[in-house]
Formats: sequence, structure tokens, C-alpha cells
Amino acid sequence: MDIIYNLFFYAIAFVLVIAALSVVFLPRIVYSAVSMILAFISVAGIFVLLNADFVAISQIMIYAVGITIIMIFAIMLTGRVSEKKLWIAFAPRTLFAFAIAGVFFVTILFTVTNGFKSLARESSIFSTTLPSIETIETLQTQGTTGIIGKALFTKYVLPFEILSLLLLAAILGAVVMAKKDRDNLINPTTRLIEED
Amino acid sequence: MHDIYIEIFNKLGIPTVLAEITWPVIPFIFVAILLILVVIFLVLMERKVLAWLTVRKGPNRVGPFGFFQTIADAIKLLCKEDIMSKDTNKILFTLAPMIVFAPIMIIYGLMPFTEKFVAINLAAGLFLVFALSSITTVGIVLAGWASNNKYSLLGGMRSAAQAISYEIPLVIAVLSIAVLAGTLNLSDIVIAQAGGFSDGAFFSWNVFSWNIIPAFIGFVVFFICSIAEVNRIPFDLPEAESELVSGYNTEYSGMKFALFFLAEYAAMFIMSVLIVTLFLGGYLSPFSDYLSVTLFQNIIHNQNILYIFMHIEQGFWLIAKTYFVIFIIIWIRATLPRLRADQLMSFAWKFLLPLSLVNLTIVAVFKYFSTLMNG
Amino acid sequence: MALESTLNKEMIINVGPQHPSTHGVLRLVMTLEGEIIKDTKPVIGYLHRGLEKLAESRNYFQYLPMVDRVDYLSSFFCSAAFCYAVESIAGLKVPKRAEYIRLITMEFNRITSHLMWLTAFLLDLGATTPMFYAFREREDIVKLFEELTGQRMMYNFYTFGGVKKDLPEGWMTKAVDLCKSMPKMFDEYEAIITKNPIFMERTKGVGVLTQKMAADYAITGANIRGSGIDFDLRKTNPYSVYDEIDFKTHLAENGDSYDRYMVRIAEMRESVKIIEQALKQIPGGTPERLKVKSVNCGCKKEDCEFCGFDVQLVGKKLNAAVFKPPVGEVISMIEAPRGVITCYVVSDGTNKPYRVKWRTPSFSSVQLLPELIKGKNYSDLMPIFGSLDVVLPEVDR
Amino acid sequence: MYISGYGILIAFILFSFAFAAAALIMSFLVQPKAPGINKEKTYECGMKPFGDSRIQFDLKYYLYALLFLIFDIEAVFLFPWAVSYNKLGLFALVEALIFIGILVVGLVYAWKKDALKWQ
Repeated sequence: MDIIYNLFFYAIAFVLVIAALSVVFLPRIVYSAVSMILAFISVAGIFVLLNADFVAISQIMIYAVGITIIMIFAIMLTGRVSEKKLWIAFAPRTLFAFAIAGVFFVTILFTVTNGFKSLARESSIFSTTLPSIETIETLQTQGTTGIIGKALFTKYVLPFEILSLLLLAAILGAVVMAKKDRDNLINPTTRLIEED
Repeated sequence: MHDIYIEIFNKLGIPTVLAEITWPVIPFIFVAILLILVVIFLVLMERKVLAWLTVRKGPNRVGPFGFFQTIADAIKLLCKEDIMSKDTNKILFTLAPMIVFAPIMIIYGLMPFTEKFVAINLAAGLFLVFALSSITTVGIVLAGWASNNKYSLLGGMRSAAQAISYEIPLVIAVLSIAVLAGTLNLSDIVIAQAGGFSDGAFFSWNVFSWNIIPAFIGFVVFFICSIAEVNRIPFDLPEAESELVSGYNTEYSGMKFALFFLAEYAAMFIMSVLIVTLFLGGYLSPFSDYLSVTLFQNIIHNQNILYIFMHIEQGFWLIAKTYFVIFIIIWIRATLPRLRADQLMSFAWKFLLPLSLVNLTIVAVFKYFSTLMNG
Repeated sequence: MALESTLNKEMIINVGPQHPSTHGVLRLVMTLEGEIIKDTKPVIGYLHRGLEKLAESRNYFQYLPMVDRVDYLSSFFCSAAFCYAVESIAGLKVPKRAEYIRLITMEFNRITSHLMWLTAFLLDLGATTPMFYAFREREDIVKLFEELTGQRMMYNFYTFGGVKKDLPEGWMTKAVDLCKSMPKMFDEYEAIITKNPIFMERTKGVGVLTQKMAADYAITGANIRGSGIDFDLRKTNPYSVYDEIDFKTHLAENGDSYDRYMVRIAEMRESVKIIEQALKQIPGGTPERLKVKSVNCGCKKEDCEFCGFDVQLVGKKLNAAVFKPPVGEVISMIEAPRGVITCYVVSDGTNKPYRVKWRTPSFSSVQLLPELIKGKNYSDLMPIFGSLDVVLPEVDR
Repeated sequence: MYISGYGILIAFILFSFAFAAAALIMSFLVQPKAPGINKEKTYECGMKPFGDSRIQFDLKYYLYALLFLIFDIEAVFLFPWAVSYNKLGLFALVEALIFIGILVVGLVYAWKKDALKWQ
């Protein structure tokens, strides 16, 4: 099984990296949006390999669909930009941006790997020893959804409730924003159309 | 099936790993054949039923009762020139029908058609069904955008707005099922609906433990939303032919159009299967036992044959219930005019969403007390 | 970019000429913002056949078949308008029986026209079933027309001073039977449409035509009666034999699409009643009876019940080549299904009309459309435009 | 990887895309190809299309997308609750009702502010 596992991991990771790079480098913003879907789905694949089926599907539901639709709508809202080709211009500021991004990336990499190490030391999740047979059985038959549910309503009740407040704030923000736009609409003068 | 397949490979001396990797081909072929057969029959059925409802004969030229009409249509679409207008975005224009079609096909794999006929049996299957079905929305928006046609774009945007608005009450209605069954595995949801509510001869019928009884409001919400999700009248605004000519697929022709068409009908079928699975007991017989088993158990004593009979009957019940649901959907199509875009949206947000939340609360309270009573 | 995006908010879209819901070949150039209609400009003329100009190079009888093409859904009315105009210029008297036949056919034609409108209207709203039901009944009437005139669409049945043929034998029985069954059919439509909540949502309060607007745009017919203006030429200015028939005009109050629908449905029911009365009152009775009686009588007196003027079909036999109405001009007006059809004929004493001018009701309705749908949702185009009952050949002539 | 079924799911994803692609390719092979200038025109009811079709859309679409996302997240968080509900009991019910209630407040606010009205 290890071979298959590794095969899957590298295949998905390959797709993910390609998709992520295309999001950044593709000339048209709509293409970027499409490759973003692929990237999100690949991330979901990685989650599955990590035994996190619920998170994987949430990833598809929220990111691959919800966020993507928001992105596409945002593209539509910006009108003509969607058709423009966006090439990266090699100006000094681009190099500067690359430098900053590089430093940031290295920092993250360093933190993450270190963090993993410490996590692996502390918890059993990342330990090399196999989980108990009971855990495996639960995972196989019920997935992680129930486990997450129990955790949410015992250990993480407060964050869960705070989350609803956060979502409430998001609704309010969205409504206020939309109202503002609607009130500020200037009545566009009707244009005379020339006959063709 | 799986075991037999692996065994054959082992006998041929091919490594098990290879057998495991190639195994998914078999269920996929089954699912693909099922999908095509279902759509062929469904299109014919829709045309026939609509014809009967509107005092016509319907297709009756190709084959007996016009039975091969759909096949003829499919061949025609296959051999049709694929016209792509100059201003389309060719890559997305080709990709969009695939994005719309593929998720629907995957959902076919997730559905329990009988006790054993589940190609992909996932613990979180129900959740994945909705994640997948909402991906089609992206495909439709892309189709509308790539066509560079004003009607397509309007249709695509409408479709996206409609699909995302109806997705919410749909998912919340499904939550009540998850509460009742305590699982997201579709097979387990079906099994949880067996048994009736007491041991009596009549009350032990499966009908009495179908989810439709505690979650009736949820059923109504789910039914309406699934009609909206598959863009049927009265929610067929994305392709309202009197307004937007043909909506997002105005520019499509040939096989690309056929994929949209196929996806639409396949989605209609699978949504009905989902309704049946979630609310109407799936493949379970409405009675306490399978008819064929009770009928033949005194004659045939071979357990395996009885088992096969049971599976056939399960498939029969599922298909029968599904086509009943589909018949109602077609009936609705023949009866109602279509809604306006703003009415459609307010219907979803101001009526269905509160209703689905009410349903969820009712079901949660019901479940709480029923567990309390059962100990 | 800010400037670009504000400029780009509107979309100019061609609705028609090749569009499923513009009832023929109307082209609407629309400015949409999102789905809100900011501006509409109807472009007409795609079906222009020069019917007015054609009249000037043809004699009256040659022009008569073309008149049917003014509005293919209500051919009898156009024909009648032209015939009444020419008759009043030439001073021709029309026998009563011919007038009754005209009235019966016209009222039947009003029903077919309204049924056709109903199908198109409901089809625009996305309901397919009423179409097939309505066409079933329309077919019955069209069969009657076919039996009477030999045509299903362009009847060419009226002539100056009367009609071309008497009713065929058995026709009246069929008509009576049809009149009996028809109200049940209307009940059937109403069962599926009138109380349908989606239909009510789509049409109630949509496209409200105020009385002032209706007067300003000179809207006529069911559209104006839907706004509560009691104007029906059959009542106010009775032509043919409408003064001998007892009927009502139906009014509604709000002037929205729903009211226009209700008025038309009520008009169809009323038409059935008119036909029933006319079939009873027709001078001479059934053609079979009349034939027998007139042979037996044979008195040839002017006021005879069976062979006098009243039961003739044509007041005076005319020769097509030498028919020259005296110099003069006349306007005749007919209450057609879509409103008042006006035919203006100028004669210079030759056998060809000097000028024929048609003023058609749909033309006004199309002019009204931009004002009615301004600021509405794009989907509202269908109930509003559909309920106005526009037929394009009539607009373009 | 312990959760079963996902391998076959990945296979299904690939196969179903391949199926769609195969259909397109098959049709590409058998279809006639007779391009023409008029065929390649964008359909706009028989007229020359004017202006750009890719216009800027109204913000209302965006608002709906945002609301969708928010309620989608809500639903995603309620799924674990629903699955483990019968093991958690009354406390979970109350918690979930509070959670839903807070979001309903948002919905009511949007309703009252007419943000749910599609212009």
C-alpha cells in the first residue's frame, strides 16, 4: 500500500504545484480562476491522504466552489479586465517583489518544518507508530465527521460559537457594502443607439 | 465483484497491486452504462409523458413507440458539426461542458442503487454529493462567459446566482437527514430507514420509518430545491428560451451541447435518486420484507439465488420510486409557468431558507425525544 | 480602470428579429444594466410588404385578397374593414344574412386570435401545456373556416356588398355544437392558468397601463379595456349587426398584464354568446331550410322572408373590371381582436383606389412597449409584451 | 491512508473527465467540417452584435455569492454536529440552535435592509 500511497501523493502534489503555478502565471485571469479550482481540488486530495475526509470535502465545497464563484463574480464585476492579458512585467519592482516573496517563503518553510518536528514530538498524530485498530476501524467506517463533531461540541465549543459571530459580521459587512453600492449608483444616461 | 476480480488477476499471475489499481474500471463501466441507459429512457419518458399531458402522441416514428428516438437524437448530435463562433474563448468553451458533466457522473458512482451496488462507498458520501453537484455551477458560468454571447452570459450569471441560492436550503434540508441517520454514508442512511416504528405486522413496514415522515418540510424544501438545481420549470431561468433564447448553451452545438443535455438529464435522474435515497427509503421495499424473498423462500432454498432476487427487487424499488419522483417533476413542468429572476431569488432566501431551518429544528427536537424514549 | 468599469456597466442587446418571444420579427434594441431594462428601442419593418402602396396599382377586387395579409391571425377583420370602407364609398347595401355571416365568422376569428394570443403569452411565460390545449380548440374553429372558405388562414371570403358563399350545409349545427363545448374548454384553461400562483406573480402588477398612458398612445381593444376604459366599437359605434345582439363589454381595473388576460378570456366567452345569438337570429335560418323555403316561395319580392334582399349573400353583383366607386374618401373602423383597425380609402373615381391607409392597433402597442418596460426586469418583457398582443405583420403591413 | 473508497473516487474523477473528453473527441472525428464566416458569428438574434458582451455585472450577484459562502460555511460546520448529534444530546442541540440563531439574525438584518431583493 505504501507504493500506492506515495504514488498518489506525488501525483496529486505534482498537479497541485502545476495548478498553483498556473494560477499565478497564466495570462488570463479567468484561466487563473479555473486552475484555482484544480489547485483546491488537489489540496482536497492531499487532505484525503492525511485521513481528513471531512476537511477534504469541505475544501471542495467552500474553496473549489464557494470561493471560486466569488472570484469569478469578482472578475465579472471588474468588467473588461477579464479579457486583458496579464503578463508579469520585468521591472525592478518585480524583482523586489520576488525577493520579498522568497524571504517569506523561506520563513514559512522554516517555521512549518520546525513546527512539524515539535508537533511530532508532542502528539501522537504525527508519530510514526500506527494508530490503534479501533481508531482505524472508526476511520474506515465513519470517517472523521463524527470525531470532528464531538470535538467541536466538547473541546471547541467557544470557538465554534465565536465563529457564528464572525459569520454574522461577514453578513453585515456584505449587506452594508452592497447597500452602499446601490445607493451610490448614478443613473446612467441612456445612450442613443446608432443603427447598423 | 471486487474479490472475484482480484482472484482472476491472481490466477493469471499478475501482481495484486496492478489488480487493485485497475479495479475501478469495472464499476466505472457499470456506472457509465447505467447513466447512458437511464438518460436514453428518461428523455423518451419525458417526451412521452409531456405529450400525453398535452394531448399529443409524442415520438412514435423511430422504433416501437419511438423507443429509439433518443438514440437517433444522440447519433445526430454526435455527427453534427461543432460550430464555434469566432469570439469564443476556445479552451474554456470546450472545458465547460466537461466540468458540468463529469461531477454528475461521479455522483452516479456514489449512489447506493442496491445494497451492494455502490461504486464508491464513502463515509462522507452525502456531503461529497453536494460538493460535486455545486461544481457544475462553475462549469455553467464558464460556459456563459466563454461563449462571448450576451444571452449566454446573462444565462450563466443567472444560473450561478440561482444554483448558489438554492444550494443553501438544499444542504440545510439534508442536515436534517444527517441528524436522523447519524451518518453521512448514503448506504447507512438507507439502512437507517428500515424497520418501521413498532413490531406489529402492519406497523413494521419500512414506510413508517422513512425520513419523509419526521422531515416532511425538509422533503418539500429538498424537492423544490432539487428542481431548481437541475434547472427545470418553473426554475429554468438559466435557459429560459423565451427570454434568453437558450441561456448559457446558446452558442453550443453538436457534442458539446449533447454533454450539457446529457448532464441535465443525468442530474435530473440522480437528484431524484437522491430524493428517494434520503427521504423515501432508497432501495428498501415499502413493506417489512422483500416480496421476492417472501414469495420464493419456500420454493427456492438456495440462499445465493434469493440474494440475487433481493438485489433485483431492491433495484426495482429504487427505480420505481425514482421514476415516480421524475414523473412528478415532469408533471410540474407541464403545469407551471416559470418564475421571474427576482421572485426566484426571494423564494429561495425568504421562504425556503427559513423553512429549512425550521425543519432542521423540528427534526433535531424530534430526534432528541425519540432517542430519549428509546433510551 | 475606474472610468472603464463605469462605462461598461450597460449592455446593449438585440432582442429579435430572430428571437423566440418577439412574436415574429420585431427587433428590440435594449440597454440593460444587469437585468434591468434601461432603454428600449423597437425597430420595426422586417415584415414590410408595402400593402398600402400595392393597393394603388391594383383594382379593388385584386386588392381584396391582399387585405387578409394585414393581420394573418384575424384576416376576417381586415377584410371586413376594407369592405365596409369600399361599401360606404360606393354606397352598396349589404344584406342582413351576409352581415350575420360576417359577424359569426368575425367572432369566431376573434376567438382563434385570442387563443393564439393565449398560447403565445403562456409560452413566453414558460408554460407549454396551455398551448396544446388552446390549439386543439383553435383547430376546431379553423376546420369550420376551412369548410366555409376553403382556406385555413387567408380566407378571402368577404366581398364588396356581402360574402362570397352561403354557409355550407351542416355548418351551423357544427357551429352550435362547438359553441356549446367551448365554455367548458375555457374553464379548462382557467383551471390551469387563472389561479396559478406563479402566473399571478408574474403578471399581477406587471406592466400597468394607466388610462392616461393608454389615451396618449391611442391604445385600443382589450388592452384599453383592461385599464378600465369602456371603449368597444361594437357598442359605441355598432357596425354590422352588433346593435341587434345583446352582449357585454368586459372591463378590468388595474390595467396590468393579468387584467388584460382576464379581459381577453372574458371576451372569448362573450364571443361564444354572440355567435350563439347570431346563429339563432340569422335571417333565413339554416342553409338547408332556406334553400327549401326559397325554392318553394319563389316570389322574388324585396321584403320576402325567404327570397328577399335580407337573405341574399351579395347586395349587388359587381363586375370587377368596371367597378368604379365615386370620388370620395372614407374611414371605416372595426373592433378587431387587437383593437381598432382603421381603413382609410380614397377613391378618385377609377377602378383602383387612390390611396389606402391602414391604422392598426399593434402599431400603437409597440410604441407603448418602451415606456411600459422601462426600469423593469428583463424577464418582465415577456408578460408585458405578450399581454399587449402584438402581431408583427399588422405593425409592418 | 485509512479511509476507504477515495482511491476509487480519484479514479472516477479521472475516468469521468476522460469519458466526456472521449465523447468530444469521437464527435470531432466523425463530424463534418464546413466553416463559414456567417457560421462563426456570435448569435444575437440575427443582428451584428454590438458592444462588448463581457460587461460589468451588478454587485448584487457578488452579495449573493458572499451570502452563499457564509451559509455554506454554516452548513459545513453543522454537518459534524448533525452526524454526532445523537451522541451529544441536549447540550449540542442548544449550542447548534444558538449558532443558527445568530446567523438567522444576520439573515433577518439582510432581509430588513432589502439586500435580499433582486432588483
